[in-house]
Amino acid sequence: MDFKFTPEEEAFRKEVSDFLDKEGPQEWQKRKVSFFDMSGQENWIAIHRDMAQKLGARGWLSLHWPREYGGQGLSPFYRLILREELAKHHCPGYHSLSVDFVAPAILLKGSDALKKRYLPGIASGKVMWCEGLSEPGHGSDLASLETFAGEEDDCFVANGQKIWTTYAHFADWIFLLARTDRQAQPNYRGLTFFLVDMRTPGITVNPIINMAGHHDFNEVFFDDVRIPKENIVDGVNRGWYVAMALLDYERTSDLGYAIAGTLLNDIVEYARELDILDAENKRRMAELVAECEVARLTHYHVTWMQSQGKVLNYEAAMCKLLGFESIQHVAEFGMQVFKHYGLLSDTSSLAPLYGRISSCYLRSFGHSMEAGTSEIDRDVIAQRGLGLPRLR
Amino acid sequence: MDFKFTPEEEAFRKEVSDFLDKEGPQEWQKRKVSFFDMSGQENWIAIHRDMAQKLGARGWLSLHWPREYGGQGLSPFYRLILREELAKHHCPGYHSLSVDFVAPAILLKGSDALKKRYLPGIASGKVMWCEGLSEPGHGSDLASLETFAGEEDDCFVANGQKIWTTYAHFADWIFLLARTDRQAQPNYRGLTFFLVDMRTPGITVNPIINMAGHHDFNEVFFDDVRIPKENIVDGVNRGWYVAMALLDYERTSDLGYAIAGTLLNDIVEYARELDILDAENKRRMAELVAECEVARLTHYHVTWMQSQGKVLNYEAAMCKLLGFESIQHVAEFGMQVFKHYGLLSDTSSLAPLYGRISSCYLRSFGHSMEAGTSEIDRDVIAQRGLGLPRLR
Amino acid sequence: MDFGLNEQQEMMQTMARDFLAGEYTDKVLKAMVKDEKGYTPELWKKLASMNLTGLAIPEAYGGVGDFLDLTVVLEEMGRACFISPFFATVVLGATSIVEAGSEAQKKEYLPRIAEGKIIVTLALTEQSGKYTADSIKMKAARQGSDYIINGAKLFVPDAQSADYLICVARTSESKNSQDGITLFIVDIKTAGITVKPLNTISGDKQAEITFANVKIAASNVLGVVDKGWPHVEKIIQKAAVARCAEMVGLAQKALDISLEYAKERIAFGHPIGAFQSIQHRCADMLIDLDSSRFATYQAAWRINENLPAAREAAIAKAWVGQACRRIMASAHQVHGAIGFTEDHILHYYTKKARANEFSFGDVNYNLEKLVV
Amino acid sequence: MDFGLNEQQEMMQTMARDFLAGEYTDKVLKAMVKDEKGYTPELWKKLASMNLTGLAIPEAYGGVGDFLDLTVVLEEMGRACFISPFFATVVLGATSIVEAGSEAQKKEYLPRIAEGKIIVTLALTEQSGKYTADSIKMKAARQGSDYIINGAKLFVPDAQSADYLICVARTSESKNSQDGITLFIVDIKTAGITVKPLNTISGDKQAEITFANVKIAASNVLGVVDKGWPHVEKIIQKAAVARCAEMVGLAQKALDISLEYAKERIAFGHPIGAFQSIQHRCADMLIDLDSSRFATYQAAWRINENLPAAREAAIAKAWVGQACRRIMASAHQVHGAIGFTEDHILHYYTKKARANEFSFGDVNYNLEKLVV
Repeated sequence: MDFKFTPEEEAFRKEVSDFLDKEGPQEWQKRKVSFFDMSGQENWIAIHRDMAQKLGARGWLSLHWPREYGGQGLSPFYRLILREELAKHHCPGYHSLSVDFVAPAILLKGSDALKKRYLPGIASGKVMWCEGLSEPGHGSDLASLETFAGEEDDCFVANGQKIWTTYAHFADWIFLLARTDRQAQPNYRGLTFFLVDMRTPGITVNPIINMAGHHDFNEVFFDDVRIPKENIVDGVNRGWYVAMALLDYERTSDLGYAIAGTLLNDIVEYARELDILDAENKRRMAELVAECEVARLTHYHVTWMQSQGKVLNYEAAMCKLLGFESIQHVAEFGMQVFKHYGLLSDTSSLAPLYGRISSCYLRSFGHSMEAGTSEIDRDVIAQRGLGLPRLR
Repeated sequence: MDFKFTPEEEAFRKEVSDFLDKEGPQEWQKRKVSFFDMSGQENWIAIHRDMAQKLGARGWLSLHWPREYGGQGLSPFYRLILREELAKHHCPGYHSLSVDFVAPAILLKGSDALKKRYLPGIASGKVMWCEGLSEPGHGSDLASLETFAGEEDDCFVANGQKIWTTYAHFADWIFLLARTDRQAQPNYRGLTFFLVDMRTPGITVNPIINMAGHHDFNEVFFDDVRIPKENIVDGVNRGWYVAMALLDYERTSDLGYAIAGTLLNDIVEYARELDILDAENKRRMAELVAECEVARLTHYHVTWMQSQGKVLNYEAAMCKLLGFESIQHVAEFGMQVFKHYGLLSDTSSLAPLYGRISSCYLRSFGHSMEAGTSEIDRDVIAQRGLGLPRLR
Repeated sequence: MDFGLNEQQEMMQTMARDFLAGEYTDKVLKAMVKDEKGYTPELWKKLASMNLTGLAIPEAYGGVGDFLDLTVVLEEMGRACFISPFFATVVLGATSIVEAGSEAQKKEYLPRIAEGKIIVTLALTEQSGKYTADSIKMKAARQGSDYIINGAKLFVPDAQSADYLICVARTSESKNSQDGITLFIVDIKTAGITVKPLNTISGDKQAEITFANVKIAASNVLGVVDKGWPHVEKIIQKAAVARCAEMVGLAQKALDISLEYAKERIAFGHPIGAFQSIQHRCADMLIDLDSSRFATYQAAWRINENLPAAREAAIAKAWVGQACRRIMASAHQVHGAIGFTEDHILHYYTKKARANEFSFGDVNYNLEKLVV
Repeated sequence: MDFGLNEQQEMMQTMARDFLAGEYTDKVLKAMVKDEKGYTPELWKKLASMNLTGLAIPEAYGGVGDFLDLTVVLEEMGRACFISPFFATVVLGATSIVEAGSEAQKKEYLPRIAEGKIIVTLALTEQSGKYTADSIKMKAARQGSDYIINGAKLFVPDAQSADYLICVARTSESKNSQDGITLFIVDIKTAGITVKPLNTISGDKQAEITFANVKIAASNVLGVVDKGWPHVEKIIQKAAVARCAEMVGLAQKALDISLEYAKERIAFGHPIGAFQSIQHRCADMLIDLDSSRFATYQAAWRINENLPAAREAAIAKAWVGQACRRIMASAHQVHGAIGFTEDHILHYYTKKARANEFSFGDVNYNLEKLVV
């Protein structure tokens, strides 16, 4: 048992922290921008891309990749430390869709050619990906998706529609899950993953604005989009196995507790300045301190398992639930502390913390849907983790 | 809209209150005995029987029965007022199994002969009933029960076992649901309700002690128990319809909010005397005041529906959930207020309120199982109340 | 005991419901949220033509119906997520004048409110955003037959469209902060008044109002000088219960659309409403909704009967606030991602419910009242 | 970062688990709950023979292992709902002596604890039942080379079977209630001491102890006179985390038997564990359990490393208290009526968990520590 970081890890943390103090967007630090809320900032895409390249240049986007593919072969705790510091410094640049979803997919299941071709772009922070999974009417029940890619000569030709495609409006590539066999039973055996250049003719992106008024999501339409066969990951009709292998990466990618903890600190600091914390606020604050702490430990536990090469079972789902719920609870706390002021939109000069209270609160409604709904997470914990039987 | 009682109802409340001040068990008022916890008191059965007869003698156990069967034809609010006052006065005697389950069953579905024979005993408080429904392995899924009553000459002969039979150890009669047709499809079409004298040869009663150390429940074994055919309610294989018609009576029989409210008052009064309520306790107290109030209003609403002859749908299940949960929350509050003292058992002289804190707390674990589990209640609200489809 | 609506209430309910269903479509709602003033004069005229702007104003001053009629109408307005100066004018403005005004003032203003000719609001909260007497810092100093008012009001509803403000100011200092408070009725065009709109997430129109040496004739005092606080308390109480009525309507709609979605959206071969986790969520929503409605009706009934209602109003506002928060969270969970988009109407309800939760006393404020 | 157990910890865990599974059957548990002293000398001897009574006592005094070894053993004791004076003796008694005792006192008492020859407990709480310095009212007055102790202690664990008490008393009055507190080690057979057992719902043995002019030699002071409170704080901290470890074990068992039941109990043609409401309940139990274990281990590790642990211990005790309460409620809900009976073992776990929640600081007490 050991609950401290190694001296090397601590040194890395200090290096990151010093770097971000200097190189992170100063305005964002002042405005205390939160990771899930960054799309509300002016020019955020440029700032995000710029920061990604700075991180990439230092090798921080490939810390735990094998050395042969440009990584540093470090334990996953380095990635965690990096993201903790990014959260603490209100800093963008960690494009988790590329780094924690597409990269592991290619590393785990891609051919050598794909690795050589696509990993460097991700590691450098220059190429940004989005993931094309959910479709209208096919969210939790992903295996029933309908976008179809039919074989034609040296290509597959994709037709259909994706939805909730985060950051598709500026992504360079899309990691596309499409049906390649309509007859397959069960239906998940007919799915394939494709790497698709977003500039390919036939792709159209429509924005979806969220309830915080920000643009994260998109609809992506595929109209006779031709995808070269070499861009298939892990073979035709193997898509579901890739997706399942990666789901846990996605669930543990974002450090909910770190985002929540930073927001909690910001709320408390400002509320103390204004001297508006009442007894009930203080008690709730203490509960949230405890909640963020156990969410942190749960994340450390998963990271430790990953560092030991242990196979995750239910742990990623639990980690995600605790982390994302802690953001929701802290955001709700912010509303309770600032009340009328918290209801002012981020365009109002009187809004506390430059509008972070209302926008983090509104954004937090999404946290029990993204990367799988909380219902699905609990199903997974019960069925996979505890061995309870399926009803169906 | 009208949220007050009529002058006649208020007069009745005063009459009841004055009567209970005088005739209620003084020792119980001092010890602040709670309805669900009365079986922890010495000689409680005798006191309960005695009080039942006092209530019966005043016609208070048949307030809203039709006049032709000895009732007073009053609105169901009279019954509610009676039970509110009984709760407030820590007073037993309202044997709800007889009054709110068996009596309505006979009134609604029984033959004229049965009404004449069995209702007077209930109205007088002299004859006490228990209900034989649940069986081992057949609780929520009651329709699958196995106790079998086979036809033989002028009798049905019952064999099998009931469980969780509240008060069977002193009940005079049992209202027994048994299978009379093993082939019926669906299975609930093969059930019949019988009125059975507990002195009939072949009936054995074994106590089940609950986690509060009290004796409410029993197992009841039937070994060739002969039941005259005239003791069938509403015909052979009609038992399920009787049960369904009565379930809502059972769900609205006990006034959870009144028991919770009385306990809350007792806790707060004593804690104030000791000056041990901290800020957190006070806030929780306020929340519980609000919770008991809305539970009360929900019960009033159901009672109003009954008074108007409206058919209940989901309302009884909701009413029960809110009422019983309010008891659980108040009992938990008692533990939080008295802490170490609350952990002393009711045999300890240092136990607050003569041990009511610990025993009400322990007893409260049963409240989400009795008269149907909370899960079933929520299923009913969702499916019957909101029209959501069944999965199966 | 009677939980039913009478004929008049049913009529008002139906009228308001039909009117809003016809006139206040989702498209109009979306436009009004973005609109600077949040209403159109045409709509206001229609409201007046149906006598809705006269609700709970005594008949002698051109009004119709009582506080219960107003309650059922507000519930319908909640169901439609109706953004307008109705609450400010009819609940806050008219109530203030009915509560505190002289016969002359009532005659002057109430008929015009009822006829839909003026929009009135209450300028109560200041920098603290609280509903306590000690948070009233705005000063009104006597000068001859006038008062000179200085200070600022914050979160004033619908000041953008108001013709008159009921302004709560301090006319004398005293140990007891409840003493020395006076109500004024102020023409918003009076020199020295500046209205600066605030942007809210809910699309509720609110403003910051600054008073710089604003001269108001003493004849514009509502009620007795220095003795205004009891009136304000009464107004807060009615406004809180009125907010509850709106919240019940908001929650009703959130449940309705959640059920609709749960019945039609398919996952794993079944409507999601067949899954027990969704079913139990919906059951809890209904429990919260029904109990909220009962608590609101009880408080509204007591106010209508002129019975003491402090406890019942506090219970209603505390309970409905928490219950509505749970209902909205569940509605989002049932809707999944679609309910998270700006296009879907759900978030308007969530935001309005949240604004109502804080309006005229939040959960803590009301729970504290219940600690006796 | 390492969440795994080392070999020694795994060995202690297995040994404790196997021993308790063999010796501490449900039948023994039920007997011990009713037993006056809550243990048998035979069992105690076996514990000692496995060196368990020497856990976390320095080797120099005959002990073995460290606080983390003790933590994993306590977790196993929780899993078995082990009623015994182990916690009193090894966690409270030995810790007090290790913390505050002189070399001579350590040599005198610790080896005897490790060998299982004496039972020791801590007489700390008084009438208020609180763990604050100002709640220590018991007086110890100097008289020559002795102290005369008067007063009463309440909720003293296992005083029924104890040979020695570590008694926390006030030796001088001072403005700061943390000054003037002194620890004594007291032979329970000393004249003037009366032990009156208390009946608890959990079967935990507790007693009220009254001291009437009890004469104790000054050589029985543990540590420095008047300066005992920092030691007490340290003991409370360790005891709180030790209680957490027990609770994790209690909760683990509650989940285990709930799952077993959910998989085997059939309703409507399916194991009830196939229903989503039961599944989500069980998932939440596992979340609460894992997170409780991590929080406990972290605090125990910091204590073991002699790092400041006040924050982590408070987080553990506050979180585990609430999480365990939720787990037990869910376990009952999964079990339905059967778990409500005295025959079933579940309620012993529920009651013990509840006792632990209040023991050495309840949820509120610990949350208050986190308000900085």
